[in-house]
Amino acid sequence: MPEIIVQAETFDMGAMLNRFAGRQVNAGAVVSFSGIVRDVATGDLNAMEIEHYPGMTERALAKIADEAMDRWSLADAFILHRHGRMGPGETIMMVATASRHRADAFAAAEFLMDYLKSRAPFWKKELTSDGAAWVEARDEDEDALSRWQSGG
Amino acid sequence: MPEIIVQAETFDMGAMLNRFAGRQVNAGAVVSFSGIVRDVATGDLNAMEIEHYPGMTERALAKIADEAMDRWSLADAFILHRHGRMGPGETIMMVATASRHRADAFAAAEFLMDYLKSRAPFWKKELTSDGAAWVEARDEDEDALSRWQSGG
Amino acid sequence: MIELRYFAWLRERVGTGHETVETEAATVADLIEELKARDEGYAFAFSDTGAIRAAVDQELVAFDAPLAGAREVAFFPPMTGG
Amino acid sequence: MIELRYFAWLRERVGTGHETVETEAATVADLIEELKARDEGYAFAFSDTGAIRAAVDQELVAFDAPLAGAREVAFFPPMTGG
Repeated sequence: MPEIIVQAETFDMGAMLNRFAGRQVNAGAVVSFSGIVRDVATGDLNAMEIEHYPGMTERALAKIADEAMDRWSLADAFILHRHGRMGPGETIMMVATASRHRADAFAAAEFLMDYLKSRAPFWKKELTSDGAAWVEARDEDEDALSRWQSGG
Repeated sequence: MPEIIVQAETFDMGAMLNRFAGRQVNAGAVVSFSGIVRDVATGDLNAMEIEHYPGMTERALAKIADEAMDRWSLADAFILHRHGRMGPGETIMMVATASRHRADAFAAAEFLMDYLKSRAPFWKKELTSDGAAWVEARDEDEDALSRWQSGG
Repeated sequence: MIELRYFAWLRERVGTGHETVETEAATVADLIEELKARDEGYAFAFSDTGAIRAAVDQELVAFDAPLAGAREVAFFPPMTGG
Repeated sequence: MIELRYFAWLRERVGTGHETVETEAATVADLIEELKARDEGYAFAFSDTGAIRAAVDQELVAFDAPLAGAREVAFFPPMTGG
């Protein structure tokens, strides 16, 4: 049963990785992805604000995680995503997967990220000294989904 | 400059992940892989012993990490591998990669694992109630390398 | 009675995050046309439907999705999480 | 004088982890033949060369690699780290 957490609070990615790995009994391979607020090209990011759709967010993430559990031989999966305001260097989100086989753990983690990027209802806004701007969806994020659609 | 650690001592994968992510200034994507001693099919693994080739081990790991830095747009890479005796549930090794782009961080981490499995001088021995047995290399681990050889 | 929800720049352009409407619209596309006909603010907000996604009862849908039985319809730009 | 090193089951079969040899062998393959000719223990250890890998001065090499100038040659089974 995948664990899904949606929260405004900061979290400790290392503590979360230990917590996730620590509950695996027989899965030797654990993969994690962490997303960190990085500065924008102009170098003056003050903060990032993430809006989400309470209710749908949790449903969408659970659906994505269930789909990963069905597609690969996974022992467990974990998704944590923050919303609200966060500063440069703060951790935005994290996914983790556990499997007996490293290829499954890697593929499932990448699948979770690709789907989460374009199918979970989060919207990022960057606050710089020039003002606030919504982050635009990138074509390559939509393209990333296509490879999972012709057999994982 | 990738960091390579070869040690007999246990380590805390979460603390290592935080340490690695914490030193990234401008890479928003961090991927980690951790390998944990899992029980064998017969369910009676007492311990695992890992022999290595001091000197060559560090050279081989540094070479693999440098290759990953060349192939992908990576900000940083990290490999830690233990040797000696360890019990079920203990962490054997870990790799981590950081990039501005998640696809690069994922691909490089998987590349590090595939190369490390078959090209770094470590040998595993499983100690069960039936005695000790060297783990045999798996054809699929050798096969995993081939995909990196026709363009990353 | 359908609850409408708006997110991100669509929310900012519409000027509210949610409202309740009476509608006879059969599909999401029909509902969008109804909203655009309301005033210039809505017409502007929904002017580029290629940049808008819709969810019915918290499931992503295509614009030809029927509204029969729907309680909540949401409109928003392409998602940018992760 | 070349330092030989053996690892894992090859070390166990040979009975030692390292030894120093005088050799005129031109290649790794020649050196293996020399070792196999020594006694039944070595012949057994090196009987399945498909299951053996070699490194010269800590770099993996093919069996036709020359030994000119080599200080250290290592033999071992396929690696199983990670």
